[in-house]
Amino acid sequence: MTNEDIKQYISGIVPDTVYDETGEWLNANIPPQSWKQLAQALRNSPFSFDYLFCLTCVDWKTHLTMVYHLSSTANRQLTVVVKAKLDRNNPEIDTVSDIWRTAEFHEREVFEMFGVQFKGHPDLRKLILPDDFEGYPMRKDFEDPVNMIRL
Amino acid sequence: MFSLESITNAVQDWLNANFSPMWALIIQCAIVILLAMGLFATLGLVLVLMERKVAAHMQIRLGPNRVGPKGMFQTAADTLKLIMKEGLTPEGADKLLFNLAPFVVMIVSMLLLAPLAFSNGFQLWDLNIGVLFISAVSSVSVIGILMAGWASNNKYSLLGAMRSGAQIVSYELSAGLSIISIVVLAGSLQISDIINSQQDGWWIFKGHIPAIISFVIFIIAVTAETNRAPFDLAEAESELTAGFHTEYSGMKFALFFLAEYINIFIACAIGATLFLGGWMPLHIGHWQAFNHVMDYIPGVVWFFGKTFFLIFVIMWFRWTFPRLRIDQLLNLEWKYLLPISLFNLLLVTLIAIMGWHF
Amino acid sequence: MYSETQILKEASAGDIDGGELVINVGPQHPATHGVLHLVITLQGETIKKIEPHLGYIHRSIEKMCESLSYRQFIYVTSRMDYLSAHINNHACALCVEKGLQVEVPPRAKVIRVLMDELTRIASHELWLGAMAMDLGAFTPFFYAFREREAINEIMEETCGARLTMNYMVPGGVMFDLHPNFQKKVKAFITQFKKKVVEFDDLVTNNIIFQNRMKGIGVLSKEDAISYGCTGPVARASGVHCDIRKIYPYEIYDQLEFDEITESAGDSFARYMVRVREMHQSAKIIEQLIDNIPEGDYQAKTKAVLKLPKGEFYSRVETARGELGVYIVSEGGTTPYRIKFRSPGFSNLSALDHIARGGKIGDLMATMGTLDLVIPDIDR
Amino acid sequence: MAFIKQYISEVFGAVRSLWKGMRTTGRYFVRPKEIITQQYPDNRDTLVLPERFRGEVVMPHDENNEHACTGCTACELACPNGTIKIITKFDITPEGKKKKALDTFIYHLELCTMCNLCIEACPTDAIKMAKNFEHSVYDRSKLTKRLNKPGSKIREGIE
Repeated sequence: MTNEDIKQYISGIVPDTVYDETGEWLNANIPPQSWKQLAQALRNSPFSFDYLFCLTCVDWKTHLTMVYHLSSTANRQLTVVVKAKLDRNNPEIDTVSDIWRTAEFHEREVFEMFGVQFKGHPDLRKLILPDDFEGYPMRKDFEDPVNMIRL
Repeated sequence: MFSLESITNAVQDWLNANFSPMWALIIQCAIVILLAMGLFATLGLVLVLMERKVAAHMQIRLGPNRVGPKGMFQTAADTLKLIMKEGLTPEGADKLLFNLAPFVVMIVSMLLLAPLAFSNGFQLWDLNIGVLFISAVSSVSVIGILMAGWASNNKYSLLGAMRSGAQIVSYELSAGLSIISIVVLAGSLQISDIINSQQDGWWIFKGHIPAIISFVIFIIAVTAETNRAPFDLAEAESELTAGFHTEYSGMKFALFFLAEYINIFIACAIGATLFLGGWMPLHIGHWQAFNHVMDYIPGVVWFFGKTFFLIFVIMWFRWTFPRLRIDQLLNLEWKYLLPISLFNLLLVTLIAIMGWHF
Repeated sequence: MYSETQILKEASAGDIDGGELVINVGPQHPATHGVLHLVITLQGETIKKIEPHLGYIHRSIEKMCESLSYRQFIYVTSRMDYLSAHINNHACALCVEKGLQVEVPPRAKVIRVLMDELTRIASHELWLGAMAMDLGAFTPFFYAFREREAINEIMEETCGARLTMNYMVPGGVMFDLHPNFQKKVKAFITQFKKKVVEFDDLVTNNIIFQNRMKGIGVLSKEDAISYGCTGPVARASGVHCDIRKIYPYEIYDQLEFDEITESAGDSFARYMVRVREMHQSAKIIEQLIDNIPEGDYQAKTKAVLKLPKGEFYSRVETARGELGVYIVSEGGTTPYRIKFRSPGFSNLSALDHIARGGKIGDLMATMGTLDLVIPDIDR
Repeated sequence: MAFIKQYISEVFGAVRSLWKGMRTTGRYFVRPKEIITQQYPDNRDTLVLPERFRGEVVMPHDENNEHACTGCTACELACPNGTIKIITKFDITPEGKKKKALDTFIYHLELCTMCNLCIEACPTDAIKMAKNFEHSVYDRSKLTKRLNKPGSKIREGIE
């Protein structure tokens, strides 16, 4: 099963996917609305992407990008990176914590650090930061005049 | 045979000769109280230091070695620190019970001192139901622990106290049964009678294997009753932080601490009295010469030697074993210790009736 | 939404209505080994629910790294999982090397692997002692620390520091090995093999210990994958996830060692995986210690490193599991975004699932065998 | 009967495993030679630290009160924590040219993590790590140190 197969499979579900193969792995840029559908399909696909080993978000100043690294425990060489571009002012994406349980904590972390709203998350509260914390510290424009040390 | 009885008799005679009988009694009481307090204080200091040194050597450490030669005054310094500390009472606590609890625990362990025979004739109160008295009074200490845990208004304390309650109530049984097996053999509840019955050999040797089994069960049961590791569920440092005495500080904490060590001492002293002959020197049947040589060692040395050996064994347990879980603790009692000790009691009774013991 | 302050208020009010008791384990608690805060709902002694509250040691290392150069950011990662500091540095160095396309000299590769395995033994030794202490046995802690001390001394001699060594630089290692290194490591391995038997007598075969561990905190294979558990935690459930085997880095593909897996998935299986892993690490060290190739210990790199534009991901097997380093570069001297996929974070997320229904005592056994290092979770 | 047999063998197995544990601790109890405690403040004289031990950044001066620092600020740039601050001045060389030289080398020990990156970065080996590890002082300001001694100057021939 090569990257071409995966591409074909993903395109079958989300037709307007843009691929990027310059990096180590196949990157699939999808619209955020179709993420849940694709995630469900990838998990149950013949590739069986059952292992979400990295879930993070990147702030590109103009928009946010959710990055999901998926792999399969049956075939470890199979890896796909799914990226979803989010609106920076109102970032919203469907949760995948019901598909991969590990996403529950990782999504909570992304929620408090980047302010991404995960629709359908069972327990979307702050995990690391105190409850009354304002702002999203991992965003590039975050300024904390008290605690941040400028070198 | 060297005995402390002559000293006590001399004191009593002198007091009776010089004072009216009532005053003599009062002065005697005062002396006894002073001696008891002195013993408690020294025991506390010595046992804590011993525990720390034993632990250190088992853990390839040196232990306290800064205060005084070989760290001898370490515990004294610690006591001083504890006295200086503020005894806090938490806000939501039941003030009366919270402050009363350490004293209840302490008083119970003091009461247990009464029937102990330190040497030939050197005994506070040789009452004819000595063993029964010990069993009865020692179970009162759980009330102090429950009080402390409940009054602290702390959930850790409450959990610790509840555990302690379940634990002590269960282990009373097998401790009692193993004591009874010696009572059956000796045919008396009186401490002095039990000691005298071991004149030609200690019960642990005379009573064959059943006596050894009941000795082992007794040691396990008293370890549990004194809340020592591996049965220290009431404290359970890594689970309940400090269990029932989480909220105690300063001298109130020190009283709990002291009571723990006094309880160990008393439990081991009872074990030494019942199974190892108390102050009775090592006698073997009819070897008159050997027995005579042994008699030169004073009874008080024998008594403390045996007691401290048992204390060492209990410390050895503590620094070797992991802690049991609460349900395993109760399983151990109800599924193993109690059936075994009941069966054992049957054997001991058989031995006693048939006169098979030496 | 149920806020944290609300829970704290309820937890301290002593409200035991309905038979449920909410207690705070941590942030200062003897068994959490650091500042982990768990809010536990109890029914009697039985655990109904566990809710972790993190962040007491959160330093936002990811954000810090965004302002540090590629040489500088490596040292910060020692402060994540401080027990396998060297392996963390390794992951970062690998990622930077991947971006720079630098070939690491063979001697440096061997040194890195040797140090990794020594660190792994040291980390597992500490875990062994600390876990025994969670269960109430104090003495194994000191025996474990004695072995660990020997490793720390070896590290100190070669790397110059004991815990946060910062021995790794992009392209190799910072110094050459100390002349005494081989002799000391051999002495340590001999000593280690002799003394590790003591733990069998004192801990592994102890009946109380086995009863406390067996059948406690069972994590099934499916759950282990779903929760993203890695390292000994997942391997105890039968997941083949040793990065050294499935994505070999450095020279792990040329070495002979077994991937330890167990099938039970309970605390005892996790315990056994770690104990057996120590032996495998010792085996790797024995294979390498006499075969360290001569040559450079550091590849020539530029003074100022610049990664090309792109994304780089590298992963290593730390003592706790899979550590992933994800660097997004914009072509500058500092990373644009860096993400550490820490093993502890994912392992912790499974705690609620596996500890439910157990007693408080079981929680300590479960938490102990998850081998949580709080700075690794918080980052 | 099999039940009783199993029960008894369970009890004996348990007792044996416990005895093995007690034997281990007991063995250490009677062998004080195995004690590993180091009596730290007392053994200061015999304490040997490895030569690579990283305790504190120092600037070695030779007998003429000369150091090797050119004031190039490579260490300042390499430091991840802003531990080092270098103040430079302009010396007039005998040829009458202006030359950048070190004025003050400020080292904040309280910020230093002993990562060795400054030593690696230094082109003239002017600074090195010392083995001193007893850093406690009563006043935090004492941790900010000036590494070049007063009146010191750069050694001849170092560019």
